Parts: sequence; C-alpha cells; structure tokens
Amino acid sequence: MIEFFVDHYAHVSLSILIGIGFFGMVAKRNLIKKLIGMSILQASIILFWIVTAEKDDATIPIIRKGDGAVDPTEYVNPLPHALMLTAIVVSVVTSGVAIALLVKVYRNYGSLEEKDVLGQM
Amino acid sequence: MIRLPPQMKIAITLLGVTVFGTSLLYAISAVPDHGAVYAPAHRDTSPIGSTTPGTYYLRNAYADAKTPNVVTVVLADYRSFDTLGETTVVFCGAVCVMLLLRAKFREWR
Amino acid sequence: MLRRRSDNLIVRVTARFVAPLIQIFALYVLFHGHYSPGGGFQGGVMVAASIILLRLALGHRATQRVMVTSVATMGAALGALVFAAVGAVAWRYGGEFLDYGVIPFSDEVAQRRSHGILLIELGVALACICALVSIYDDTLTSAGRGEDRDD
Amino acid sequence: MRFDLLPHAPVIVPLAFLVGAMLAVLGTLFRPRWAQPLAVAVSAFATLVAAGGLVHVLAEGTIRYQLAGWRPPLGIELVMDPLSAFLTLLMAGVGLLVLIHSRPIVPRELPGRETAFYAASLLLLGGLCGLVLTGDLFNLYVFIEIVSLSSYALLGIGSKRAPFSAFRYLVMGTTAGSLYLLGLACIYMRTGTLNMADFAAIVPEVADQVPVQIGVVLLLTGLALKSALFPLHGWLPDAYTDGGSTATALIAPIGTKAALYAMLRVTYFLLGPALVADGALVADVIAYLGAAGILWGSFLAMSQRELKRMLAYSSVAQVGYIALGIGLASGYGFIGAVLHIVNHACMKACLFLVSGNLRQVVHHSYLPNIDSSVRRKMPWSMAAFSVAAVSMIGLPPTAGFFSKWYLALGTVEQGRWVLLASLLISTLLNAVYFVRVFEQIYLRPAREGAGGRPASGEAPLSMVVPTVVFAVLLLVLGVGNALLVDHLLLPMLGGGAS
Repeated sequence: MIEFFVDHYAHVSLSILIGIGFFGMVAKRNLIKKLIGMSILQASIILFWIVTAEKDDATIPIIRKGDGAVDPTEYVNPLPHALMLTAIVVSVVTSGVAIALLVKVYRNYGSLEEKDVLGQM
Repeated sequence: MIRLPPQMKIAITLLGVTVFGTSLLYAISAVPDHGAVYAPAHRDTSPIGSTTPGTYYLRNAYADAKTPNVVTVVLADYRSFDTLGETTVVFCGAVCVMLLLRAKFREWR
Repeated sequence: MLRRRSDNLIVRVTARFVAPLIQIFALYVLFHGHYSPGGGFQGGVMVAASIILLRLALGHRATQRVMVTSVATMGAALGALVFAAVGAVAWRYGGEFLDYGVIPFSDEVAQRRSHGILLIELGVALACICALVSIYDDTLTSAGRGEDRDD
Repeated sequence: MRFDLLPHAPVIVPLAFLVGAMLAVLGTLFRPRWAQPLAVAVSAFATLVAAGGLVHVLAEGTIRYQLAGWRPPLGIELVMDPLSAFLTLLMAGVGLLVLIHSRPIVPRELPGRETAFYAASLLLLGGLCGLVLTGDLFNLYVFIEIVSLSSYALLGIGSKRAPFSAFRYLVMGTTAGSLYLLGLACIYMRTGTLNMADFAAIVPEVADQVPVQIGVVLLLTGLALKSALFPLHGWLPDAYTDGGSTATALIAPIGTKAALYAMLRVTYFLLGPALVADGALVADVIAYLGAAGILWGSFLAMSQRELKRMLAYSSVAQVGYIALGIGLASGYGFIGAVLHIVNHACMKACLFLVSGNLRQVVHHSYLPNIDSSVRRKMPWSMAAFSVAAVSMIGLPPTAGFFSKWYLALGTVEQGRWVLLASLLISTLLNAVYFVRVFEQIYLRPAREGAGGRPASGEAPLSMVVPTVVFAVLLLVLGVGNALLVDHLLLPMLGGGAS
C-alpha cells in the first residue's frame, strides 16, 4: 500500500487535484470560484498527460549531439508535451471566454453569486 | 428541479469526487511499467507492429527537420494541423470575446 | 471597474523600463525555439504580457499607440492566415497541405522543413500576441460601461 | 499549373470556413454589412467542394489525406469516406441555408456585431466539418474545442439570461472536454498512438487492460456530456432557449450531433460492434440512457408553452434516439442512428427557422398566442412547419419515419421490448405536442384585431426560401432514403464495422 503511494506519488496527487477541481466546479456557489475550479481541473489533466511522457533517468527532448543515431531512452517522450501545448492554449482561451461571459452576467444581474442570479430569474 | 440543502449537496459531491478519484487510481495501479522505457507509449512499435510515434519522433526529428528541439518539430511539422487548429482556437477566442463584449466597432478606429 | 487609474510614478517608470526587456527576451524565446524550449506561443504570450503590463500601468487610452485594439483583432486573423497560407503554398509545389518539404527555401529537404517551422511559428506568435491583447482590451474596456444591454 | 481540387477536398472544406472567418475579420471589421454575403459565399464554396468530394469518394473510394505528407501514425490524417463525406456536406449545407436565412435577423438582433457573429459562425462550421473528417483522436479534441468556444459565444448573446446559461454550458462543456482528454491520456498510456485506424487495430490486443477500459468510459462520458445525453442534458434547454434565433438554428441541428457522430465513430469503428457487444455494459448503458432521454425530453417538451423551449426539450429526446441507435451496436442501430442524425439536422433546422420567422413577423413565438391568423399571414412558413412536425412525429412520407423504423427494427431484432416501448410512447408524445400546435394554426379562429391585413405578412424571401428548402429536403430524404442506405451506409458497415 505505502509502496503504491510512493511509486505513484504523481498520479495520487494529480487524482486529488482533479477531485479538488471537480469539487470546486460543482459545490462552489460563486461563479468565479467555479471558474477557478475549472482551471484547476484543466491544469491537473495537463499534468496527468505530462506524467505519461515520463521515462526513468531521461531528460527534456532536445537532441544534444546533432548527427548520428539518437538513443530514445535518454529523452522523455515528446508527443505528450506537444499535445499539451495545444491543450494549455485551449484552456487559456476558454478562461478568457468564460470571463467575458461573466462580465456580461455581472452587467445584467449585478452579482456573481449563483444564488443572487438564480433569484432574479 | 429538486433543491437540496447545501450540506447535503456538498456531501454528495464529495462522495462522487472520491469515487471518481478512486476509480482513476485503480486504473493507474494496473499500470505496472510506469516510467519504464519499455512502457507501450515509449516502445518502437505497437503490439500489431505499427510505428509508435513518440519514439519515431525522437529518433528521426533531427534528420527530418534539422531542429534539435523535438517538441517544436512535433508541434510545427509532424502534427502541424493540430497547431493550425490551436491558432484558430486563439483567433476564435478573440472573435468570441469581441462578439460578446465589444459594443461599438467604430469606437476604436 | 478600474476607472480611477492610480498615478503612481514608480509603477509607471518600472513598467516602461521592464516592458522592452520582456519583449527582447520574448524575441529570444521565439527565435531560439528550434534549439531550446520555446517557440511561437511562448514568445507571443510574453510580448502580449508586456503590452498588457503597459496597459495596466499607463492606462488604456495612452497605450493605444503601442497597439490599437482593432489592429490587434485584425492581427489575430492575419497571424492565423499566415499559417494557413504557408500550408497552402505547399499545394503550389505539388505537396500535401502543410508539407514544407516541397517548398524550395533551400536545396535540402530537412532545411526546408526547418525554415517552414520558423515561418509558421512567426504566424502563431503574431496571432497569439494580437489575440490576447484583443481579449484583454475587450474585457477591460467594456467592464465599466453601463450601456449596451442586450435586451 | 493545374490544381486538382477534389483529392484535397477533406482539407479544403474545413479550411475554407476557417480562412473565411479570418477574412471576415480582416475585411469587414469596419464594413459589417459585407459580413453576411462573405459568409454565404464561403459556405456556398465549401458546400460545393463537399458535394464534389462526396461524388469523388463514391466514384473512387475513400480519401485518406495525410497532412504535411507524414504517413498516419506519425502525422494527422483526414478520412473522407462515404459517411463522413455525406455528413460534411450536411454540415456545410445546413450552415449555408441558415446563414442565408439570417440576413434580416442578425442586424436586428445584434446591431453592430455582424462581423463577429459571422466570423464565429464560420468558425463553428469549420470546426464541425473538421470534427467529422478527422482521423486522429487528439485532432478531434481540438476541433471539439473550436466548436464549443464558438457555441458558447454565439449562445451567450441573446436575452438577458443568455450569458448565465452560456456560462453553465461552458462549465459543462469544459468538463466534457477535460474528461475526453483524461480518457485519451489513459488510452495513450497503453497504446502509444492517437490515430483512429491504428488504434482500432491495436484495441483487440489491449482491450482487457483496466486503464484502456476506464479510458474508453471517460472518453464516452465526455462525448455524452457534450451531446447532452439524458442525465447530462441539464445545460441544453436553457442555453438553446436564451440564445438568439440564428445562433440556435445553427447550433441545435448540427452542434450536438457532431459529438454524437464522434461517439458513433468511437463505438462502431474504434471499438467495433463485436467488442461493444462483449463489454455489453457500455452499449447497454448508452441505449437505456438514450431511451430514458427520449421519454424525459418528450414529456418536458409537452409541457412547454414557448416554441423555442419546446424544441430545445425535444432536442434532448432526439439525442436519445441517436444514442439508442448507437447503443444497439448492430447494423440496424447504425443505420437508424446515422439517418436520424441527418433527419434531425433537417427537421430541427426547419423548425428553428420557422421560430425565427415567427419572431421576425409577429415578434414572438409563444404558443398559446398562435392562431390561424398566423397561418394566413405566413402560409409558406407554416406549411414548412407542418412538414417538419409530421417528420418529428414520424409519419411515413417524411424522413423522420424511416430513421425510427430502422431503430425499431433494431430493437425488435434483439428483442429489447423496453426500448421499443420507449420509441412508441415517445412517438405518441411527439404527436400530442405537435398536434396541439396544428390545432392552433389550422383550426383556432383568429382573435379580434389580429386579422386586419391577412395575406401580406410573410417573412422576407431570404428567410422563407431556406425554410421551404429544408421542408422539401425532408420529403426528398424520406423518399430517397433507400438510396442513402444502399450507397452510403451499407458500404460503411461492410468495410469498418462488421
């Protein structure tokens, strides 16, 4: 049991982080806090991907010596890193659009508390 | 809609989150070779013999594009269509915020 | 929101001092993306951050001459268009879409790909800078206004 | 130099929309009046290329377009097979007609924002086409996000409540995207590939591993949330009701359907029906959730008094039909699901366009206030409404009958009487809520003062023509569905699924 947590400390902490993100999105009543929960969720999933790229004793995927054969065990898997750059940009833009929507909500209702907004409907 | 008391809602959420996290951990615990260089995503070929992209990129990126940073090559060459989509997403964000918030276009002329 | 701009001399001078430094470093990140961590997005975001820093410190009106909002929106479109155009040039030389290996920048195919990567990174950087500045401007400048109700 | 367009059709169709959006911003930021013609021209071009691509694919077989010249597991590929070619044509065509229809609406509902509106619409359509065509699981995610972002913004302008509804949609949509990405991470960990065809070949080797199974479940949950499958449908009715007329008419018919199409691809072509039948739990869950959604959506639609809200709830029910077809995991289920995606796109587009016409002419779409004066004012719109409503109920000459027929055949084939019963009950419920409207349009006498100048109030031509075209399409699809099944769907079943 202890061994499992030591071996998989990254996955364990990321699962907790994903849980925190979900909890913030569902249980928090303030819309900005929901947004923060959403960002935590996205960030933790991006980290989850990065962890899948890991190899023991490997370094960043920048080839050090130019020509000749490359030993793939020296470098971590580059594919998840490239994919997650895309995912990061997507999450940034999603936050931007969410904030724009919240500005409109605030303009229409004068509050960002879900309770107040629902009460005015 | 059924309105639950807040404590109840928080309790249900906590329960759901715990179940979700545990099932995720269960999935992870079934991975024996985490971090090992022989994990499926890091091998040269998949079980059916097709090339596994990640390792191919490491072996051939420098020869293919004269660029030592493999992530840049993957991003901008092997999977450049993703990056085009990603640039479109950024542009889409600008358009969306403009659609939502910019009232008078002539104002900023 | 943010209607009363605080006129702190230290903030203004520091922002004006730091912004060019950020931009220089951003250029390094952008153009050194082939050899070290970096690239179009990272460099673009840093330039956008420097412009937004100036906007925060010096006010929205005063920094319009750094980048006009409508130009920012159009720049975002232009950056994405540059990317698509580089991809479409490959059609001219009989390749598939986005295949830089056929565009005759140089004799060697690998070198062509390297140049192609640089070109699209520039497009990506332009789109990124302009889009983020545009998003920031729209969000900030509309937040305080009371008019423009939708219904 | 001669450039052969059609072999490049898979990339040209989505790219035309995306580049069109960029050109719209560059060219018409200060001339909003030109945005709509530009958008229509771009969609017309894309529709033509999509149609040409379909002909090309039917004649010469599937196009597998390798972007940047890299062979599939390394690069991204776009796959234009008969099914995806047809659905691309559907997306582009529906988009074209709705954008033509929007000409009088958008300047009235969103003065001064035409450029941004049309740019966002074009991005939405480009994302949808790319989503249908892509052969790569991560590229699918990128296109899903393009579609979602533009939907949030398009639905976020409208009534006073619209931004709040759109924010809830955004939270749900982002959760869906995150779940999809998490599932993809689990799958990638065990297979090392993102290409759909490659993955489909590897699946039999790794299907018994727990991470792959949990990854597939997460993937499907994300797509189900995106497509508003029954217990996850909460965001849909509000978002559709509060959005503007054109935005809803664009997103309701094809927006959620794209996620369902992705789900169909994952279940039928990635996992394969045999595998779904082995791990029958997943398929069963999808089928029964679909049935529950059919009943729930139909019941709630029955009790609505506002046309758009009624249509929004009926969308939940229609999503249920398609999910039921996916869950059946058989040939009939596949045919029924695809036909229903097509039919529902046309029916819903037609109905939402009629609701837009009503708002344009009589300035409301509140059902209790509708009577026969409306029909006398707008004979063409109401005729189109009738055809679409008959199709929604599922009566024979129209397209709606045939998709339900195949779904029913599928349930009978497997002896799943509960699912069959839900199909039949929902048909009755549909009949109830549409016949109520029929009664009002055709039989209820006009109120005093409303019948002043009857036959002069039809909506402008640019609105009526697309509406009527959709109604005609429904009849054509109904009559010609055998052709569709023989030439498009059966080859797909033979090739990829069974």
